Amino acid sequence: MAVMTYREALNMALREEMRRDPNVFVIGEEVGLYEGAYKVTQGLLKEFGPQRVVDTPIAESGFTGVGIGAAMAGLRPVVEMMTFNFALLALDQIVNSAAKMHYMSGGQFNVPIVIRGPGGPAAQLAAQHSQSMETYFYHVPGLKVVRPTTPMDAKGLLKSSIRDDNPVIFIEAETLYNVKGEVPEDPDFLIPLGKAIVRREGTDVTVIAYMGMMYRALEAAEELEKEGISVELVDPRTLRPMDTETIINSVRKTHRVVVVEAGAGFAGMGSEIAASVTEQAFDDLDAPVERVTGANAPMPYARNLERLKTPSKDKIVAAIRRVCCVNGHANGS
Amino acid sequence: MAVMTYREALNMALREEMRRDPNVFVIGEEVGLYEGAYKVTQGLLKEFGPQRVVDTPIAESGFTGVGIGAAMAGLRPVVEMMTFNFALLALDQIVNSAAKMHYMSGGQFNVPIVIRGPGGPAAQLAAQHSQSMETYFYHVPGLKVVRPTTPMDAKGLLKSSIRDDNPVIFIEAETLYNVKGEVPEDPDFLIPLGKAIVRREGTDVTVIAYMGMMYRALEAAEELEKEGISVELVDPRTLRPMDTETIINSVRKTHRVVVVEAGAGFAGMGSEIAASVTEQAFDDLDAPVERVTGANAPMPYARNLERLKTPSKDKIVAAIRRVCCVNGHANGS
Amino acid sequence: MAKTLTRSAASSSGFGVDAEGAKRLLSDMLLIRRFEEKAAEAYALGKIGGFLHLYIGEEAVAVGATSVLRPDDYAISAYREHGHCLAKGSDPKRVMAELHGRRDGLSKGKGGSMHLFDRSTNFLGGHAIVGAHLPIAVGVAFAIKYRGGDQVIVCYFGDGAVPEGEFHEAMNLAALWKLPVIFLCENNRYAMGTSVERALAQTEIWKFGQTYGVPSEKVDGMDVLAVRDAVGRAVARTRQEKIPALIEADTYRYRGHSMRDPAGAVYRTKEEVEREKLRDPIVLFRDKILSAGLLSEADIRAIEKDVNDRIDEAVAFADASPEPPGEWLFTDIYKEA
Amino acid sequence: MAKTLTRSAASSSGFGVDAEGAKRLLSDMLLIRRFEEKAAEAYALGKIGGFLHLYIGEEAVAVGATSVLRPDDYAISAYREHGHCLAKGSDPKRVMAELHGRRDGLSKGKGGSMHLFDRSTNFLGGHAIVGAHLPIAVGVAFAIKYRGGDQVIVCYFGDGAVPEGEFHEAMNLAALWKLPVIFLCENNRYAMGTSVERALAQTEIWKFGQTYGVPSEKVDGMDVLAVRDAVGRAVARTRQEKIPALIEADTYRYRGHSMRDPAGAVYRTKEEVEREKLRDPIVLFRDKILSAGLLSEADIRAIEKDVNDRIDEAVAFADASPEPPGEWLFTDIYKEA
Ligand SMILES: Cc1ncc(C[n+]2csc(CCOP(=O)(O)OP(=O)(O)O)c2C)c(N)n1
Ligand SMILES: Cc1ncc(C[n+]2csc(CCOP(=O)(O)OP(=O)(O)O)c2C)c(N)n1
Ligand SMILES: [Mg+2]
Ligand SMILES: [Mg+2]
Repeated sequence: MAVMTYREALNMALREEMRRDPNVFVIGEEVGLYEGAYKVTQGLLKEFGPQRVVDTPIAESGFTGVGIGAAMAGLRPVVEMMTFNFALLALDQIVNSAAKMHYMSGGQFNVPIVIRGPGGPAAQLAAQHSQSMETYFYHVPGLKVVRPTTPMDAKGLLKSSIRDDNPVIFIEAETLYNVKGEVPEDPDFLIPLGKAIVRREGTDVTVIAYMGMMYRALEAAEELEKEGISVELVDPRTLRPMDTETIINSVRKTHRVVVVEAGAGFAGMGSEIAASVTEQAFDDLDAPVERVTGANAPMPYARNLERLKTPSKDKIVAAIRRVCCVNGHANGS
Repeated sequence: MAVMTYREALNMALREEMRRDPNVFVIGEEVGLYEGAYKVTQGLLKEFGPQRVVDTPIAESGFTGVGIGAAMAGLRPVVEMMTFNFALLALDQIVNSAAKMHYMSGGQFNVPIVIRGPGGPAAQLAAQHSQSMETYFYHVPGLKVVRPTTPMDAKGLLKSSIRDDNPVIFIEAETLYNVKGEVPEDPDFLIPLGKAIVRREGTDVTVIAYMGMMYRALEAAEELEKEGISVELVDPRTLRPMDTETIINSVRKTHRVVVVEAGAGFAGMGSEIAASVTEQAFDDLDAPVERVTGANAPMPYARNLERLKTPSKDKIVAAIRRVCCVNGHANGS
Repeated sequence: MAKTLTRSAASSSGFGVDAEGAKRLLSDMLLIRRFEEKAAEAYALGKIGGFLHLYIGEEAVAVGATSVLRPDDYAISAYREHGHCLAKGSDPKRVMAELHGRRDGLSKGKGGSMHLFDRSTNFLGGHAIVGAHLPIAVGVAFAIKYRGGDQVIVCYFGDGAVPEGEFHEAMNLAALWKLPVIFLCENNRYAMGTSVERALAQTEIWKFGQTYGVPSEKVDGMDVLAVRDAVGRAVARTRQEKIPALIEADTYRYRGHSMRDPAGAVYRTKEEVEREKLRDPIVLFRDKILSAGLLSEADIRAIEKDVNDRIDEAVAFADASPEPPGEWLFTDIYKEA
Repeated sequence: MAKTLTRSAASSSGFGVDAEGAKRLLSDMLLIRRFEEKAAEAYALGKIGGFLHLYIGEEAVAVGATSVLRPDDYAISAYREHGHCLAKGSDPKRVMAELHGRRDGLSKGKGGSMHLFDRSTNFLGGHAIVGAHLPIAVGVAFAIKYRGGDQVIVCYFGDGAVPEGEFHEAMNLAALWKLPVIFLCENNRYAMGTSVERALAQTEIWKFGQTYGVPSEKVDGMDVLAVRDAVGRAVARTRQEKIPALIEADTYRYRGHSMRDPAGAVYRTKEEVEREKLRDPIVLFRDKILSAGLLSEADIRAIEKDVNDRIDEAVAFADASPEPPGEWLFTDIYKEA
């Protein structure tokens, strides 16, 4: 184990997989000479050369299509979206080409591509550059969608994504790149896609969250601990396929659920988790699933408004308290 | 009232609004000379001329952007997507420009644009041409999303959409264009956006559905009527804003809910409705909300597989029975 | 029909192929024509569903181009791709079964007419979003160069794809990175009902290539030998220098855009269609080789018979192939490790 | 600074403007420069957040172009748009307040540096998705023509937008439909860290216009009079003939891509930056009018003082403006009827 940043963990994953498999290459805007707008690809050009670390012009649909074609011909491209906001320009390629190729071709052509980059609320980047993008992807059969919360997950999940034979949407976060944590240095360390993790054990309520929201949920859990509310935290890590089993197991224990999500919420991940938990564990639930979501508004620039847009620790605390009050179960109030 | 097809109702709405307001114009692929790939714009070129019925090259992002710019400058464009599958190519324009312009500009520039065309499962058009597209839009603050089920709704909602000062995504269905129904000829007939309708009164279970799924739900309701299960059918008509009030009122009466949707389901409209109904009427529910959704697969071409992909009447009937059996309420079985 | 006419096969007849080569070109064009006539019949009978876009009239492009490719070269196309797929060497039986949505179809019946794929011939589809396969073709060329191979990819697309942004992105990337892709535009003058004049400020499509410094030219797409010649030169150059090419083939579709636009009569005149039929690529080529004495009437009748038999067989095969089993709805969504 | 220098104001001085005109050009360029220097300071102090892209070095383009526009003409830009917005006539106080995220900002503090909009000057933003505002500009031109007006729209964009598909779609639509849009490419040779040579197979960007039959030219973007002249001719032609134009302005940014790329040093040499500073548009123009005797040193000092005062005032205004109220998070999402 070494302590490193989320950014370094991603870099390490890329480096190891590029060393391991000559078919892996990195392509995107500013990934080479500039070493990545967020420096995730630092040092890769130097080690692997311009053939495997490919700077592109600004043409998201074009270079994503290039990745898809290269994957059809047997390579394993890692396409960097400078930020996921720009992936909308490539969405047709991702949804209509990458996700469906294997199916449409009756299993003849799979597309082992990873599309990665930061996405989600950032710092005062306003409406067009600060939004939760996973909603455009996790709905789509044929895609896998990963949102890694910790440096260790960043490494283990990115490596699994690169080795996966299917298109994987791998969404990082600008706000997490400098977060530090323990990361195994073993080049064979992998975290399987589709497996959630219980980040904190608890007995009164299950809180489901990922990325920045997991860190806030952790703070909320610690605060509530003092009041005697025991919070279990589950991080899905992979949004598609979703590990409902781990979630349901936790729910059967706690009987109360809060889902936290940074995105605007309407028909979001929280809706899906709420709906499927309710379907599969209705009789176990002592209260309706609470959703804590980002405000249903575009992202404003002003710092104070921005703060109101994304779920705060206090909002999470309040939701947990609310869900624990129903039928007087918990001792919160 | 006159009896006409869904297609004719849409055509009438366009014609009336173009007569009423010289700022309304229609733009898209094949809308003029060819009179629409699905003939929705039939006769418009003849009546209004090429300045107001504008044929475009195949450049979805380009001509959608043109619509947005024209709207910013005070016109009221109706952009036809030949089919909504192609709207993914224009999604950046729709999400990052149209939906956010009013907000980003602090209320200075609104974008009164309607983007319309058929979307959803079609007949053997396979993975790239046959998919439920509303999921890419209803999540987005700043957009309104309409899915009209009947000819009357098609007319009344399209007219309201054109008069609305915001971007409206108006998704029709290839499979409904020939459906006939009564349509008011009054050029001032409007149906407000954001209002659901109870299409059939019932007491045992609320079924929520729209478009083709509403017609199947209707058949299911009629079949179950014979068994003594009384189904109330609610059609949201507008997915965003969603009229939860009408839905909840129905749920408070029936205590059981089935949501039917043609799309793949994962984090879809059904998830949202299930989650919000459960949140708002948990204590009224005698059973978890059942979702009947399209299979979680791309659309296959083969007729027999295609049939399995979209919810059948039988699947809806089975779900209603299931939800009515819970806690032994209904007499279904 | 996957075999390749190498440049060395050029005969002394003065038009670049010997009798064997001429036979193959004619046979391939006839096979495509006959295949599609039968597909149209099956569509009318309701055996084929969805959209069916016929290539009739444009056969010289696919056949001329493929005749200078190696089997390990790639081809990729849009949704009017029966001809490209057959020319590249797919079994007509499996193509027809795919159109019928049967389990023995190339794509197991899941793709249909618009999504033919054949890994065994390096035919990469079958893409129904206009313009989307152009960057994909560039990606295949990228992979070829990455591996140091000397294959090329031919990317067929219509005039309708040119106004799409992806055309421009693909051209620029291929030219910038010097990749072995041959963009072959089948300019049949219409994208559905929209003529090139109503779609493009620049109707000489080959000129777009010039802007990017890509060797570009226009060719008579109804003359299989002219196509063969132009594509042959481009393939040789591309293979050697690893640079892209743009070829605009001047061609015409005799049928409507799809079976749902049977006459294609709203946006063009009957006279225009009749005039264009005078340059039918099959008739022209047959006359040419007859008058050159390269093949005899009897030779041609034999070719026609063979083609008819093969297509009849394909139809029978498709009819006999069962529907895909219901479980297949859920297979091939993800590739399992 | 919204007032327009009409063509008739051209003086006998031999370079197209009289003393009044020269004063205005200099003053406008200085205002933009000073504004941005102060914005950079505020950013360093944490008063401005997010991305801040400075226009320093490129002022001649916005000022030269705007000087030949009428107030009712439109302008639209990307995210490096402070200069375009100020040149078009927005109040520096409200622009600065927007950068500070305050309620008196042009966009009520909701847009920030990248999303300046000003309905009162027909400035249409402030767009942060590279290339996306090009089709929007075409739409505005469409609306102008639809209504029979004689305005034009100037659409500023960077060299980085050229490889995007929307550049091509916009060019084609504008040329095809003959719309009054002037595409003004600010070629500062880099898109973030990517030089035009590494982004475009064709680095002479004006040549792309030719392919579409659009009158196109390249101009020295560091020479405010040259820009004024080229854009002036384009505006006159566009206004009269309702056809688009493409102008490539050869310019340079002295700062990094944004405040987060302070030196911009990875992808270019210090020497290059220093060399380019020798053609600083403000220095050059000041020297020119001084040596032509159009303005005196004292005149220029007066202009500088006035500009400094106005910018100090803008900063004070922004500092004093309150944060937007919390409820505003939920206003302006939809326009109510
Ligand atoms: C992105 C996109 N927009 C629209 C369509 C609908 N469409 C299918 S084919 C076609 C015309 C294409 O014409 P062209 O490229 O010239 O090919 P041709 O049909 O003439 O072979 C259109 C508009 C589509 N499939 N994809
Ligand atoms: C579609 C899209 N892709 C990527 C980005 C990230 N990005 C912001 S500015 C920029 C460079 C643009 O360069 P250019 O157009 O030359 O303008 P300049 O910054 O030189 O003024 C990039 C890549 C973006 N904003 N939008
Ligand atoms: Mg065509
Ligand atoms: Mg630049």
